[in-house]
Amino acid sequence: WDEPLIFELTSPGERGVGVPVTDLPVPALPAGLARAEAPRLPEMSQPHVLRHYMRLSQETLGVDLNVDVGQGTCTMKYSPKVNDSFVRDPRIASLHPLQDEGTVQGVLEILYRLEGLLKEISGMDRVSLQPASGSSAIYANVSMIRAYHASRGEGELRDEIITTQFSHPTNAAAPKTAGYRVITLMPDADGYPDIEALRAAVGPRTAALLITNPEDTGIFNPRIEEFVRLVHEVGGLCCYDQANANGILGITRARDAGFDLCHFNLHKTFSTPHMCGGPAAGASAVTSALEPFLPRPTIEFDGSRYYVDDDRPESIGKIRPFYGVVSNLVRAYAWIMALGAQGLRDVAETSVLNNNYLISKVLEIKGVSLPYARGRRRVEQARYSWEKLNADTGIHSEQIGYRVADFGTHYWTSHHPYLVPEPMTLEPTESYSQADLDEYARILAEVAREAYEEPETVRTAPHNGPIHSMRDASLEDPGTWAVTWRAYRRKLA
Amino acid sequence: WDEPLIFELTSPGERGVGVPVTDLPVPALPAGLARAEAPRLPEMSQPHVLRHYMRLSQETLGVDLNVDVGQGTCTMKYSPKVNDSFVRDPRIASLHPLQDEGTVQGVLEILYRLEGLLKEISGMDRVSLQPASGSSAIYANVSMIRAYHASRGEGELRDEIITTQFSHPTNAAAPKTAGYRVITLMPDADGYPDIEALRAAVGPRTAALLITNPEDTGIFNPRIEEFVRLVHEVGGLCCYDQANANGILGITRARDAGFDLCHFNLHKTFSTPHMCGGPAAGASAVTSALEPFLPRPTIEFDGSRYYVDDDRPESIGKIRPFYGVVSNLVRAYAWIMALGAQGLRDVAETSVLNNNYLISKVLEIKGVSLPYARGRRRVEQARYSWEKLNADTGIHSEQIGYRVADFGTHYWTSHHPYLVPEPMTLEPTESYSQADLDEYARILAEVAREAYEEPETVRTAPHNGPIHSMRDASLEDPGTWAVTWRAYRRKLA
Amino acid sequence: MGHPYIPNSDPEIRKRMLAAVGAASVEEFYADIPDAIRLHRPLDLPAPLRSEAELVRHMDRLLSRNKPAELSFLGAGCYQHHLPAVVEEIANRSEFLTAYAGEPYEDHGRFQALWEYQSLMGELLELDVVNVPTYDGFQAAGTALRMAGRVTGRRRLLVVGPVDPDKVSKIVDFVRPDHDVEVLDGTHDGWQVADLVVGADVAAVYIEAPNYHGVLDAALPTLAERAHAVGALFVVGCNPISLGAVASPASYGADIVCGDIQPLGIPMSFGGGNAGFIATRDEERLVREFPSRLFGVVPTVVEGEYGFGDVFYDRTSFALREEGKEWVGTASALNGIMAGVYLALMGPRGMREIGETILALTAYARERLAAVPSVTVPNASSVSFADFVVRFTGSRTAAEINTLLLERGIQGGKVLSDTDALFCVTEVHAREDVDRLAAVLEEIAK
Amino acid sequence: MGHPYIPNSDPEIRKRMLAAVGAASVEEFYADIPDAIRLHRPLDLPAPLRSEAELVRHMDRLLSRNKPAELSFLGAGCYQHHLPAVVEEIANRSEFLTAYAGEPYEDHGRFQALWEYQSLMGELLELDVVNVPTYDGFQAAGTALRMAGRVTGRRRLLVVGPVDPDKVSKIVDFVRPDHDVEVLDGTHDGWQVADLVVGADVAAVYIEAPNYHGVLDAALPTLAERAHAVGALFVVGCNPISLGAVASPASYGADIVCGDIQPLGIPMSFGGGNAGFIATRDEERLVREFPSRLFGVVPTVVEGEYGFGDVFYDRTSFALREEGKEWVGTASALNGIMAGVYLALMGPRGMREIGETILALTAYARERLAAVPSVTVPNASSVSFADFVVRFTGSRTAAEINTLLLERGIQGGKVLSDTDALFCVTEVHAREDVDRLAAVLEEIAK
Repeated sequence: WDEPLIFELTSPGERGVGVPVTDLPVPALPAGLARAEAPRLPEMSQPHVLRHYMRLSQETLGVDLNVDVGQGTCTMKYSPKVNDSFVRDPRIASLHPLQDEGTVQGVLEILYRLEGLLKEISGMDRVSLQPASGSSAIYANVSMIRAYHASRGEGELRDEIITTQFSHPTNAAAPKTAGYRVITLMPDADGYPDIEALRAAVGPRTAALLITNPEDTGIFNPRIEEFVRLVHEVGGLCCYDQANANGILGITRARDAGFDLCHFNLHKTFSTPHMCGGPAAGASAVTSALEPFLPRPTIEFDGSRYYVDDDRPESIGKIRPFYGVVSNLVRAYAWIMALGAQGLRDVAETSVLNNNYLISKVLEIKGVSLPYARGRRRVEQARYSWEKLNADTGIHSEQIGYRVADFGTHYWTSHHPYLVPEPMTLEPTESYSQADLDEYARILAEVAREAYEEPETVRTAPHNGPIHSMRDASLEDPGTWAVTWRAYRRKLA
Repeated sequence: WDEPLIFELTSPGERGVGVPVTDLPVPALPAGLARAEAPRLPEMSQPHVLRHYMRLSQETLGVDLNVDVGQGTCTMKYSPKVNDSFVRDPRIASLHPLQDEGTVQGVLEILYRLEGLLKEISGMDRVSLQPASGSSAIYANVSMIRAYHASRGEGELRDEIITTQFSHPTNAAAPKTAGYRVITLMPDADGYPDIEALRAAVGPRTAALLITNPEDTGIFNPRIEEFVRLVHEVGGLCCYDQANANGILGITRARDAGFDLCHFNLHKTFSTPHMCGGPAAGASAVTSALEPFLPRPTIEFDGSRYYVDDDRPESIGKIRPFYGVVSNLVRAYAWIMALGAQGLRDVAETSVLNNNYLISKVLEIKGVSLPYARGRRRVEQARYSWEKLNADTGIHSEQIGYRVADFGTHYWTSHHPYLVPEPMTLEPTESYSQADLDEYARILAEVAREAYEEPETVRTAPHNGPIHSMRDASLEDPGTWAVTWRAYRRKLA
Repeated sequence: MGHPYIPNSDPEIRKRMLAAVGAASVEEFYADIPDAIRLHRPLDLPAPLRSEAELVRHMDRLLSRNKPAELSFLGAGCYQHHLPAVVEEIANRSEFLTAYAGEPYEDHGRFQALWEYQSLMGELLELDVVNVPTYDGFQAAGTALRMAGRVTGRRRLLVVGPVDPDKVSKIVDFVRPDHDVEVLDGTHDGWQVADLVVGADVAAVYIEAPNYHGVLDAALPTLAERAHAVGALFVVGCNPISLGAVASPASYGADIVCGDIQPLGIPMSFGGGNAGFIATRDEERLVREFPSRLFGVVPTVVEGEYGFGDVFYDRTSFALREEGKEWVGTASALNGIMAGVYLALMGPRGMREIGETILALTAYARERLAAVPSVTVPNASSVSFADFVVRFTGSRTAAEINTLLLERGIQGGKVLSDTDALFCVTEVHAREDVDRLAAVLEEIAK
Repeated sequence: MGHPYIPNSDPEIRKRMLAAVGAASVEEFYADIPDAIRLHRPLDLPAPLRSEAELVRHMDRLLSRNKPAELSFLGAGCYQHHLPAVVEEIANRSEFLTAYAGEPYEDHGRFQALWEYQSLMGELLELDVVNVPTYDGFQAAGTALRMAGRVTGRRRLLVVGPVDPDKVSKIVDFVRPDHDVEVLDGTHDGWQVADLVVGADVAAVYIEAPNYHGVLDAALPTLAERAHAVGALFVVGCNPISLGAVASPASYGADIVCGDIQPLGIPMSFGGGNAGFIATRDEERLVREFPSRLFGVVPTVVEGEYGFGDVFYDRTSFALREEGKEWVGTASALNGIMAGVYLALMGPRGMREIGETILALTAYARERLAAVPSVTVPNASSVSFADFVVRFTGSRTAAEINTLLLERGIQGGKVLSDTDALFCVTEVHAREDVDRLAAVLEEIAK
């Protein structure tokens, strides 16, 4: 499709949906508060609006359509369709969060039970399902850390949070937003978090360690217990970013390694769909020492009835309106119930098997390497480097990515932190078959061959996409960037 | 996508959905009745089945995606999405047809009310909603005609049914299937049904006239009253094929022209979606003289309760299990309720306006003509001819159709009866805007230009489709046709 | 202002377009319609529900008067099965829902999906030719028998019961011009299938496996032999969801197999979900008698690429009008695609498991109910699949029992007579559901 | 046999793949995980529901204990509106549902849909910069205020109430490191917005239109002037569904506008449907303080073709980690697409109509309830949109009234205190619904 912008489809006099109109009088608004001119929205009939978005959907590549292993760090897995059906059911979709408790016992029970499942999976004592995403859960965890230290009179003293360079960016950004000084540990030569750097960093000002494990390199930190011990020794808390938990479900738990807090991304590990970038859902899990500070409310059960406990004086308060992204919580609950303990372990084992299988295939390709921890296995993902191919051919990883898209799949080119040169991060998860992985490796091999033999083909990609190369610079210039049609008409039209 | 056949995607050991298994003993089956070998279905995980069909769906061009005016004779219109929501509601989808009447009052009321709406729209006295399609409704009408004459002792005598060449094929095929001799009236020089031929055909053996009006040429038979009178005079019945009713809703009715029976295609005129070729839904409407012969059961209302009347001794019996294609009946009901009398008239007037607008655009294109009834307006569709273009360039209408598909739309190349040379039938309906029609005409003009200036481009089309030209002959040869994978493996693999 | 469904219904737009075609008003387009047959008043219809919110409210009020059964034992031609969510997802894809009769090039996906349906059914049925679905199992039976009549040129049809009387009604109406139908039903007179004598004037013998009462008759293979011995075709109606565990009719001699695919993942929709299949061996004399579309696979000019098209198109009424076999038109394609997705999801193992689960649960239910006082279960020695007859020997009629069941939240089976009802269990029932039914019957079957 | 969700979970397949990578067992892959922290037992979880049918049955049992209200007057931050079916259809498209963070080339459709959302909101808000949705209106308010703080470099924030106390809680927690929040709420002490004095140390004044109690305060334009007079930013939270009839905050001086798009076609989902927007004028000092993604349109090398990408990417934490503004990550993109579809369907006329309908119905409801004995409606002289406070002056508390309403099939408003409750009407209510509420209150409000 060569689908125009929606504003170009306007046809005055058309409309997309009828609205109930009333013959009751419309009250007069105060001066300056009445809309002078109707908003300049497009005027389109219903089939035209539908067709426009249908075509845009076909120009979008979801997990359901491709071998989506290239969104490394993002755990793209199959979201069972049956779980969507629960969420679309009016008995979830049409519930108002303030309805009488007696009329929402089912959803309260689901939330309560999901907390129980995640308690067992993490080993923690309580779980808040309110965070809207992984980052939001990290922020909630930091807020709880702040409240914890404040409750012990150490709020002012402990103003530093330590994280590692390969931990997800929010582990640095959220504490900073919360007012902490952030200390980032660089990896050692093998790509493992540097324990000497940690020793140097900890002290009486340490509020907490925030760490991802395995990191996005796919490397599991084997000294994680020692990291936790060092921080605990100085009175700090340890907070586990479990965005990469997929490969270790049922294998090892946050509590077993001594953590005080952790979080899960339910839209990664627990299969809720990614929706073009949310809504997601996060879960913050804590030990009983942190429980008083959990976001309010909590869901409780008195033996016969589920109820909402909003009377939590030490709580950090609200993280999100009402109870979190309930639709995704329902999906995550159903997913875990369909798998059980053995199924979750199958998820973990299959995803690491798939990853190591894919590694063996990808490393056969000319020009690619797997930096760090040589000779060690990876857990559920791996960050590769096209450094040699770039040196040989001048082609960048980003260009390879554009060309891969011509073959009906893709990889993401955001590989923060930008430490590995010409990076490519692949995470096959449990959702892909051997044939899928073979196909993906075959595509990479073909593009690498092109890079060596016919580099122009790669350099000028994409060739099969809906559009051609963009002139990116205009997005960095206030004189030309255009975030809306209004701005576009003013600046560029 | 270059999507393989599903059998090529099998991976032994995978499965797509779990099934409840029981520990109850499985009884032993009689000799020869136990399945010896499991069916050789593919083994695929759930995400793989989903991905396969997702890709096939993207290789299919629905009304929602294109300007679908080229399915001439088929009245492609917008099927409102909201109507799908009623059908997917478990309060329709999960109803068993034999449930206690007290638990299905809502759906019985919808069926009863829909009959009422169609009675008013047709002017007839009763309507059966049981037929599965337009053709099925025509067959039901023929069955009722047979039963009517039999009830008057003329069953043996009246063994001829008259139809016109431009009536839909089922108007000839269904009576034949029902055992009638079929007399087909050819059009006169202007393309109108020939009244002299009718005069010659009618007689004591005439059971009925089955006639479409307007015919697929878009021409309304202005002498329709006289046709009806001539048949009635010899004791025959008149049965109106209203598959092309879209342009005359609220303008003229079957009863007003004197018909005894008529039928509607709810999937055409009343917007139920076409579903790759059904399920559709038909409605047979009759005058009170024919009422005793209606398919059983009927839905009745006693003033407080809707009920099913299956005690109809003169009924022709069942046409379809239970009550017809209820999901489509619900959609048709909702569609009519959203439009009302004025809305239906807007449908009719807009569709004829759109058609005559498109005619004016298409006739500007070199090589195309509109045979018959020159200088007369068309109702809601028009059958064009590429005869001149073919004479000038050697390109056939079918080839133009293939090339049109490269532009993201299409037209159908089945134009029975094959009287108009190099035919193309367009029916824009009320669902398309002026811009849509302009776009469609622009595509035709471009392809016509290619036919004249670069005929190879047209001759070798399609160029942008998922596949290239097929070698069709193998489908006519018992040695090579392959209706299933089993046959394919045996004959061609 | 226009209606949301009708882009060009705004008066200003219409004025502009009328000008473009040089017409003063839309009346010009209706010049061929005589005034005498014009409707000179607006249709007398309810006021439109112009906003979607009002339409939803109206429909919701109607739908709220429907109550899907919480626990139901109805079958009898329309079956409750679990509907896998992926089937729904595919069926709801806008592309499949709104496509119609596009050509193989632009609708490649539709052709492939339907050809794959034919192929998946072919594996299940162990037959090489399967049609694009016809309306329903009734039509499939009627057409299969007329096909048999055209192949043999004979007039007499034997229908071996029990067969749903509604289906018999359809068959009789449909074959009337060419055939006499004789229905043999041992339900009440003790006549056995094994007793059947097939005369040399018989075009076809039609029987079902399982039959209307759920029974898998042990005499099926014998009957096939008797039909074939006189040159008649053996036509078997079957429930395709049984075929992972039960032998395919082709394996014991069926020449034409037909039935309804509603059990394969299609919602009941108050009886709207039915769709029919017809299958045969790949013999030209059989293939040429199909009225339906048959899609075939074709190589393209590119090696390894598949295209699809109509096999032997000139058989159909599209090509030949009244000289076609019966007629062809819009039938039940999407149900075919749904059944294909269902079979792909189930795979060989799923089909075997579901067949065995239903066989086991039916046996359990029959045994459990037979143990209830004042209840007997006929055909005790036979094996049943899903459906089975329950006989109430106490003073209450089957209809009265159903009323009492309904008061207790259970929808009973289809009432066949004062004493008999046709109950049904499938994989959606748990053993506890059967126990609950038995417990309630113990209380009320008196 | 594998699990349906996990293609490679079949033991045979796993054996084959292990061989291919040269590993004896999956344990090898876990070599870096010390034994001491390994879980040496299976997780203690309920037995899995391995068949989809059993899972559906389990979930259905849970869901059956939820009862969406037949007639509800709840609002207070989560609104019932009619959800156009086309919005649902698009939201359920598998491509949009399962896409994530693809690049502009292969996810062109996603980028375009989100840029169009920004643009459609821009027209509604009369502002040139709108972000890809953040989590919810709470977060949007918190971020908008921190943006204002970064722009002005000042510490003090004035929050002019009434504002939802839960939202205040979120704001206070979120801005704590950089800002002191002062909440001014005239609900109980008679303080008026028009009385506000804005000091020169104020970073921003935050107010809502309509406010938590539904009131559209006549002093809003005045307040904008006062804030601007001291160099503070004027930050306005608004309900976007009001803006077809109510003036855009930008038109009376707002510098940053924020709020929640849940009313624009997104289901309530027990409070899960919220999603936030932030909008500003197109000034670099404002734009650079957005933490969110902002998509921009870009010409491609082909004339007339549009591409899309991130505007000023280097502001974000993706690029800068802790030096980014706050953080960016998965937020609420699909809700943005849904809101975009909603606005496209509604068009200028639909938005005006719905705004007017709600204004009219709110006025009617307030008038009608005020006429009920023992019921008063505060803020009588002001205009309200959707939400409004109802005060019960009889002996029954607001909570008791709600219980009695529920017994009569009506879900009352959110209880604010012993006497007050926050009721809400939208276009889903008919006048008769209000009359029914009034009639019941006449009976029970004593």
